[in-house]
Amino acid sequence: MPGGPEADRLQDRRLAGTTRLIEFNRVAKVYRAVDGRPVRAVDSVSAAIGAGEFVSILGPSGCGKSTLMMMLAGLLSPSEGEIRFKGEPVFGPQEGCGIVFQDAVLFPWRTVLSNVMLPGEVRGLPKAEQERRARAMIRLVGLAGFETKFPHELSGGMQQRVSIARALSLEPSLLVMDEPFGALDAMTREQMNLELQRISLDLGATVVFVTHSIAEAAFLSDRVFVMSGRPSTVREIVDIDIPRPRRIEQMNSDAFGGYVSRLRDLLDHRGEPA
Amino acid sequence: MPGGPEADRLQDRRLAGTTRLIEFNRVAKVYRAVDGRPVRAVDSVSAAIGAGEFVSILGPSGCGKSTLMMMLAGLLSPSEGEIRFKGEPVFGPQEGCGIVFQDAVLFPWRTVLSNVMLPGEVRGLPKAEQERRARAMIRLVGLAGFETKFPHELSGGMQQRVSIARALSLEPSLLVMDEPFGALDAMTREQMNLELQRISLDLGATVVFVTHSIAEAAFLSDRVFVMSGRPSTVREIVDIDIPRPRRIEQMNSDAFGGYVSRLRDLLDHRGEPA
Amino acid sequence: FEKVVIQNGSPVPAAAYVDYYVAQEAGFFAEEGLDVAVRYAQGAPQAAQITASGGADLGQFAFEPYLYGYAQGMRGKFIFNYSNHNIFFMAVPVDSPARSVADLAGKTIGVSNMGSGSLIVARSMLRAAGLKSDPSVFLPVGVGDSALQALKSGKVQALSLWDGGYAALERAGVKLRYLHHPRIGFIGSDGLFVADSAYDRVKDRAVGILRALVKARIFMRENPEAALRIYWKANPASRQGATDADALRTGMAELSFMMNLGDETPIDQIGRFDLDKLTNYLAVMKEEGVLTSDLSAKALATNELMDRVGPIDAQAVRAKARGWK
Amino acid sequence: MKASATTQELRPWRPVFTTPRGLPAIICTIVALALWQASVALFDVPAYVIPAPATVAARIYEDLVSGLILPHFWITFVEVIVGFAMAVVLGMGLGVTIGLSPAIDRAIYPLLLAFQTIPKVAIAPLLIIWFGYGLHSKAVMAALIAFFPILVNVIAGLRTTDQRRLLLMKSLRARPLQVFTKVRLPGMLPYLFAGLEVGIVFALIGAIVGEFVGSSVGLGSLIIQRQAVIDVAGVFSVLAYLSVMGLLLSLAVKLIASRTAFWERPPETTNR
Amino acid sequence: MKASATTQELRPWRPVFTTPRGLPAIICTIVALALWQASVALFDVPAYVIPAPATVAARIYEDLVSGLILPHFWITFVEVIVGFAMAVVLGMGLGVTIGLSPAIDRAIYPLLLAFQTIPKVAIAPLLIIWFGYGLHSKAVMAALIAFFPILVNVIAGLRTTDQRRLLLMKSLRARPLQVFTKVRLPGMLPYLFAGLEVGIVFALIGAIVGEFVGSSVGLGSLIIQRQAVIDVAGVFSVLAYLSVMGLLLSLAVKLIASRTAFWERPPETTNR
Ligand SMILES: Nc1ncnc2c1ncn2[C@@H]1O[C@H](COP(=O)(O)OP(=O)(O)OP(=O)(O)O)[C@@H](O)[C@H]1O
Ligand SMILES: Nc1ncnc2c1ncn2[C@@H]1O[C@H](COP(=O)(O)OP(=O)(O)OP(=O)(O)O)[C@@H](O)[C@H]1O
Ligand SMILES: Cc1ncc(C[n+]2csc(CCO)c2C)c(N)n1
Ligand SMILES: [Mg+2]
Ligand SMILES: [Mg+2]
Repeated sequence: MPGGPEADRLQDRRLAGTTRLIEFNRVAKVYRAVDGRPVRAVDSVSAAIGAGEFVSILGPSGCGKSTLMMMLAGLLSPSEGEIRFKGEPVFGPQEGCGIVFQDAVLFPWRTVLSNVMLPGEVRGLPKAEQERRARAMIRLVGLAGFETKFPHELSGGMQQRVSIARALSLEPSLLVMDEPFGALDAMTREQMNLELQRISLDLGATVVFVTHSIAEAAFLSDRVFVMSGRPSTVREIVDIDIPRPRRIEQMNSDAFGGYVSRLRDLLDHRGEPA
Repeated sequence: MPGGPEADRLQDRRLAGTTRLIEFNRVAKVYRAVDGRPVRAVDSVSAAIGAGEFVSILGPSGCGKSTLMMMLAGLLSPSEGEIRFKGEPVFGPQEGCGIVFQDAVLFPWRTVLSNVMLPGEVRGLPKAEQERRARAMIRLVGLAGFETKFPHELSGGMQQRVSIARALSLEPSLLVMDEPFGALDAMTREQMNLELQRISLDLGATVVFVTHSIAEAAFLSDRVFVMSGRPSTVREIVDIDIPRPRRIEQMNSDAFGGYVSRLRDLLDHRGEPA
Repeated sequence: FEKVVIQNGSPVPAAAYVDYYVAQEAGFFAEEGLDVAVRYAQGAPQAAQITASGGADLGQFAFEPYLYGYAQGMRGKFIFNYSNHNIFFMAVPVDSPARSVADLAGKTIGVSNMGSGSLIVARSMLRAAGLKSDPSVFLPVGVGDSALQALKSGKVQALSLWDGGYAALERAGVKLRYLHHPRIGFIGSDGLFVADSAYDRVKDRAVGILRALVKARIFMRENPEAALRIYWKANPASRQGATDADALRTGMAELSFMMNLGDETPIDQIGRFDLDKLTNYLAVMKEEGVLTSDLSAKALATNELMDRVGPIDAQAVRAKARGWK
Repeated sequence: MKASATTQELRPWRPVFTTPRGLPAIICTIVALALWQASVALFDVPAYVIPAPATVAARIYEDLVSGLILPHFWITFVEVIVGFAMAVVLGMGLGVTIGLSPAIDRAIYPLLLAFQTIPKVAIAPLLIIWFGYGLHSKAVMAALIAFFPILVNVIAGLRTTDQRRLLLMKSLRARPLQVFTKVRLPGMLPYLFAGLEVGIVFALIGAIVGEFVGSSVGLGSLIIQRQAVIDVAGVFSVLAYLSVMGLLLSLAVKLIASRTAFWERPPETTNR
Repeated sequence: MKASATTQELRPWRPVFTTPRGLPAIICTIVALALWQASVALFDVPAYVIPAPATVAARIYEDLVSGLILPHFWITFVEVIVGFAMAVVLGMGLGVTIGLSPAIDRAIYPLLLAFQTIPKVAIAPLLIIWFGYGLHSKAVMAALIAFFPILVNVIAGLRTTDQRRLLLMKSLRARPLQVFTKVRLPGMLPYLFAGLEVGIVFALIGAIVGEFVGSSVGLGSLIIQRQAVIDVAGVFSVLAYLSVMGLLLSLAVKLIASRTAFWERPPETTNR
C-alpha cells in the first residue's frame, strides 16, 4: 500500500513548477453505514492538481472515485485530512466549478433547454444570454431539436448529454466529471472527447475526469491517477507526455499504445477486487 | 433506408435452420410527447432471434435500442407491427425472462441481498433457496461482503452489478440486458463478460444485449444488430462466425479484429447523428 | 345611528328572540337612533364570557352562567326580565304513566349534553321529590331528532330541555306533558345583561333598547301573526308547512309556547324584575351549588334602567301592529 | 395482464378525475340514492331520522328556485376561500420554516401539534374576542382546521427532497431561496397538492363549524336552524349544497395540481 | 455555506423529532407560557376568558392527583385508538382501491368527497342513533374525520409510484398483490405516514367532537361540563391533557414512521 510521507513527497515532486490549484493532504473518507459496519471508501490520498491540468482518474468499480470527486468539488467533507484549493482549505463548492455527476441529476419538471439554462439562472445572467449559451451547448452535445423535451422523454445517453451541456454552460474554470461519457456510443464519445479537449484548452480549465476507458483517459489527460481497490488511494500517477491538443489519429501511435498498456498493467495489478 | 419486403427476406434468410424464438414484424414505436411533437423512435424493424442465440445491439445514442428492448421484453407495446415469441404474439413479459434495465432500478428499502432475492420471492421459491441463489449471484458480480448494504450506500458500478445479479438469479432462459456493463471498469467488465458467456452457454439462454462497446459486442455475440440513427431500424446484421465460448486471447486474433473494424465502419456510416 | 352590539347565547336565530326581530323590522330600534347588531354564540356561557369581557355591549342569556361566572370575577347586571317562566323544565310523553317528578324514580332523563343548564333545574326538581340526582340518572341525547329517537326507543323516559327545544318537538307532532320546578318554574331566569365595566358607557343606549323591546312586546300582543311573519323573515328555516295556513298554525303554536302570548303583564311591568321572586330563585341556586357566594337579587338584577324608559305610546304601537302587512 | 393492455395504444395510468368523465360517479350516485330510498321504505325509517331521497330532492329544488340557498351558499363560499387562502399561507409558511430547520422543528412543532389537538369549538369565545364576529372568525376557524394537513404534507414533501439535486444546486452556489424555488418547491408539489386536497375539504368543514358556533347566515347556520326545528329534509338539502361546494373546490385544486405537477404523470413506457 | 458545515462529520439533514431531544420545544413552551402569563397580567384579561397559566397549572396538577382526569383520559384514548384503527383500515382500503383503479376512482371518489364535506357534527345525532351512546359512536366519528387525510395521501402516494419498479415487477410476472406489497406500499409510505400524522390528530378531534354531543365521560364531555360552569381554568386543564394525548399519539406515529421508511433519510453525501 502506498501512502505515508514517502508517497507524499512523490506527489509533490511531480507538480514542481506549475501552479497548484488543488491539493489533497492525506484525505480519507469513512462512510457510516446503516448495517453498522462503516466503509472506509478512500484512504489517505495525497496529491496535487495544477491549474489548467487535465487529470483523469482510473480505478476499479467501487474504489472511491466518485467519493474523491465529491470531496474535491466541496460537496462532501473528508473524514480525515484536508483538501486545499489555491492554498485555502475547502469549505464548500468553488466559484466557476462545473460538475457532471455519475447519474444525470436532471430536473424532471424542466425541459432540456431549461435544465441547461439552470446554472445561468442561478448566477443571474440575462435571460437571452442564458438561452444563447444553453442552445449552443445543446447543439454541441448533439441534442439540437430536443430543447422542448422533458428528461423522461430522453434516452439514457441523451440525459447524460444534457447534464454535460449543463456543466459546460457557464464556461467553468474547474470541471469535475464523473464518467460523463459512460452511456455514449463509441462515435458520439469520440466526438465528445474532441469537444471536451477543445473546450478545456480554450477555457484554460482544469478538468478532473473519471472514466473507465483507459484509451479515453490516455487520450485526454496530462496525467492519469490510477487508484487501487478499496480502501483506495492513488496508487500511481502516469504522465502522458504528448502535447495537447491531440488528434484522434495519434491514438494509433506507439507512444500512445505504450501509455495505454502501462495503464492497463497498473489496473490489472490492483489489490483486492472491489 | 432499409426496411420493406426486401429487407424482411434478408432477415428471414439468416435464421433459416434454427428455432425462431423472437420475431419482429415491421415493428415501430412512436412516442407521444409533452410538447406535442411525437417522436418516431423505432421505424419498421423486422428481425428474428433464435433460441439460445446471443444477439448484441449496437447503435448511436438515442436511436431506440432501449425502446426495442422494452418491446421485446413485453413491457412496451409497439405502435405498429407485431412481435412474436415462439410464434405467438407478445402480450406481456415472458416466463423466465431476466431483465437488466439501463439504470439499476433497485429498491431503496431493500438491502443488496434482499434486492437480489426479489425474483425468487416473487416466484415463491423457498426462502433458503432464494438466499442461496442470491448469495451466489452476489459473489459472482464481486459484491460479496456488501449483502447487508442498502443501494444508496453503493457506488454507481456496484448498483449496476446488483441489478445484474438480480437478473441472473433465476437462471433465465431469456436475458434482456440494456448496457449492463456501462459503469464498470475494464477489468471488472472483462470478468463479467466471461461470466456472462459461461452462464448463457450453461443455461442455453437466449441473450439480447445492448452495448456501446464494439469489442464487447463482437466478443460475446453470435450476431450483432447494427442500428441506424433515429427513426431507426436494424441497418445491418453481422454474424460473428467464431465458435462460442471464446477466450479473451482470441480478441487479439485477426478474424476478431476484422469483425470489430467491420462493425466500426457500419456505425461510422450511420445516417444523421442522434 | 349609534351602534349597539347584542350578544345572545343561541347559535342561530330562534323564536325566543322574536322581540329583537320585531323591534328591528318595525323600526323601534331606529326610533331610538340605534343600529342594533344581534350576534350569536355557541351557548349562554360563551355569550356571558364575551359580554362580560367587553366583546359586546349587551348580552341576552340565562342567569346560570353568570352565577357560575360570578365566582370568577364576572360582574354585571341583568337589566331586562325577558320572560316569566324558567326556560328549563322537564317533559314526559303524554301517554307516560308519570304524572309528577316523584314518578320518575329509577327512570333515565335525557338532557341535551352534560353541560346543559337544564341539569341544574332537573337536579333540583329530583331532589325536591326525594329522588336520586347523580349523573347516572341523565343521558346526553342531544336535541331534536336524536332526543326524540331516545325517547321513542325507550333509552330515556323523560326529557329535560328548554322551552325552545320542546317547541321543535311539539311542532314535529310529539305530544308531551310538562313538569315545572315547584318553586322557580315560573320565575324568569334570563334577560338582557350589561357588564359593570360597560354600564356607564352603554346605559343610555340600553334604555333605548329596552324601550324598543317593550314596544315589540306590545306589537306582538296586538298582532302576533305579523310578529310571526317577521320572525320567519329572520329565520326562514322556521317556516314550516305545505300551505300558508299550515305554516301559520304551527308557527302560532310555537310562538305562543315560547312567548307566553296569553300573558297579561301590564305594559308598565314588562321587562321589570320582581326582586322577591329572584331572591327565591337565588336560594335554589345556592342549594344547587351554582352560587357559592352571597349574591343578592339587587346585585343580580336592576330595574334602574327600566325606570328610565318612561311612558310609551302604546296606541301608536298597536296601530302600527294592526296596519302591518 | 389482459391482452388489450399491450396491444392498444397506452393511456396514462391514472387520469385526473374530471366532470365530463363523471359517468361512473353519476351511476354510482344513482345506485346509492336508490338504495337509500329503498331502505327508507323497507325499514320504515321515520322521516325525522332520515328522510326519503325524493323528499330531499324536492327540498333541494325548492331551496334553489326560492333563491333561499344562494346568499347562504355565497357567504360560506367566501369564508371557505378566505380561510383556505390563510391556511395555505400559514401551512406553507410554517411548513417551509419547519421543514428547512430541524431546530425550529423541534422548538415549535410540538406547540403546533398541541394547538392542533385543541378542539376549536372549545376556544370559540377566544376566537370571537380576537377576530371579531362575522366572516373573519369563520374564516379563521376554517384556516385553523385546514392548515394542519397542508403543514404536515409540506414538511413530509421537504423531507423527501432529492439530495442529489440539492448537491447540484450547492455546486452552483445557489442561494437558499433559489434552492427552495427551483428544487424543494417543485419537488414537494405532489405532497403539497395532497395537503391542499385535504385542506380545502377541511376548510369547508371549518367554516361550517365556525357558523355552528354562532351565525345567522351561511350553510352551517342554516343546518343548525333547520336542525332546531327538526326539518331533517331541509338539513339534507343543505348538506347536498355543501357537497356541491366541496366537489367544486376540490375539483379546482385537482385541476391546478394536474396542470402544475405534470411530470408526476407516469411515463409512457408502462402498461397499466 | 458555513465553514463548520463541511469540516465536521455530517449529520443526517433532518432528524426525526424525539422527546429526549425536546429541549428547544421545552424552551419554546416556557417562553410561550411566560408570554401568556405576562399578557394576562398586562392586558388585565379576565380569568373567565383566559386564566393565568399558573392557575391552569394548579388545575392540571389537581386533576391529576385527585384522579379525576384518568377515567376521562382513558375513555377518550380508547375512542381515539379504535377510531384511528378504523380510519387506517378505511383510508388505506379505499385509498388502495381508488388509487389502483381509475374507474373506481371516478365512480366513488366524488361520493366520498361529498360525504367528507358533510360536517360530522351535523350527523352526530344519526351516529348516536346508529351506533349507540357508548364508545362506538365516538370512535366512528373519529374514524370518519381521520380517514380522509389518510385516503388522499394513499392515493397521492400510489400515483407517484416509480414506474420503472412497476416495470421490473411486471417483467417478473408478479401478481397484483405482490406488486402492491413489494413496490407500491413501500413507495407510498412517506405519503402514508404524512396522512397518518394528520389522521391521528383528526381522530382525536373527532372523538372529542363526538363526546360533545352524546357523552358523559371523556375529555370532550368534561370540556362541555366545565365550559357550562365557566370553569375556564378547568377547560384549559383538559385541553392540556388533550394536547399531551395528541403529542404522545403523534410521536408514536412518527417513531413508527422513522423506523419503517428509513431509506427516506437523506444519504450522507450532503452538507445541509
Ligand atoms: N453514501 C454512502 N454511504 C455509505 N457508503 C458509501 C456511500 N457512497 C459510497 N459508499 C461506499 O464507498 C465506496 C466508494 O464508492 P464510490 O461511489 O466513491 O466508488 P466509485 O469509485 O465511484 O465506483 P464506481 O466506478 O462504481 O462509480 C463504495 O464501496 C461504496 O459502497
Ligand atoms: N418515454 C418516452 N417518451 C417520449 N420519447 C421517448 C421516451 N423514451 C424514449 N424516447 C425517445 O425515443 C428515442 C429512443 O430512445 P431510447 O431510449 O430507445 O434510445 P437508446 O437507443 O436506448 O439510447 P441510449 O443509447 O442513449 O440509451 C429517443 O429519441 C428518445 O427521445
Ligand atoms: C328567552 C330565551 N333565551 C334564550 C333561549 C335559548 N337557550 C336557553 S338555554 C339554551 C341551551 C342551554 O343548553 C338555549 C339555546 C331561550 N330558549 N329562551
Ligand atoms: Mg462512481
Ligand atoms: Mg438506452
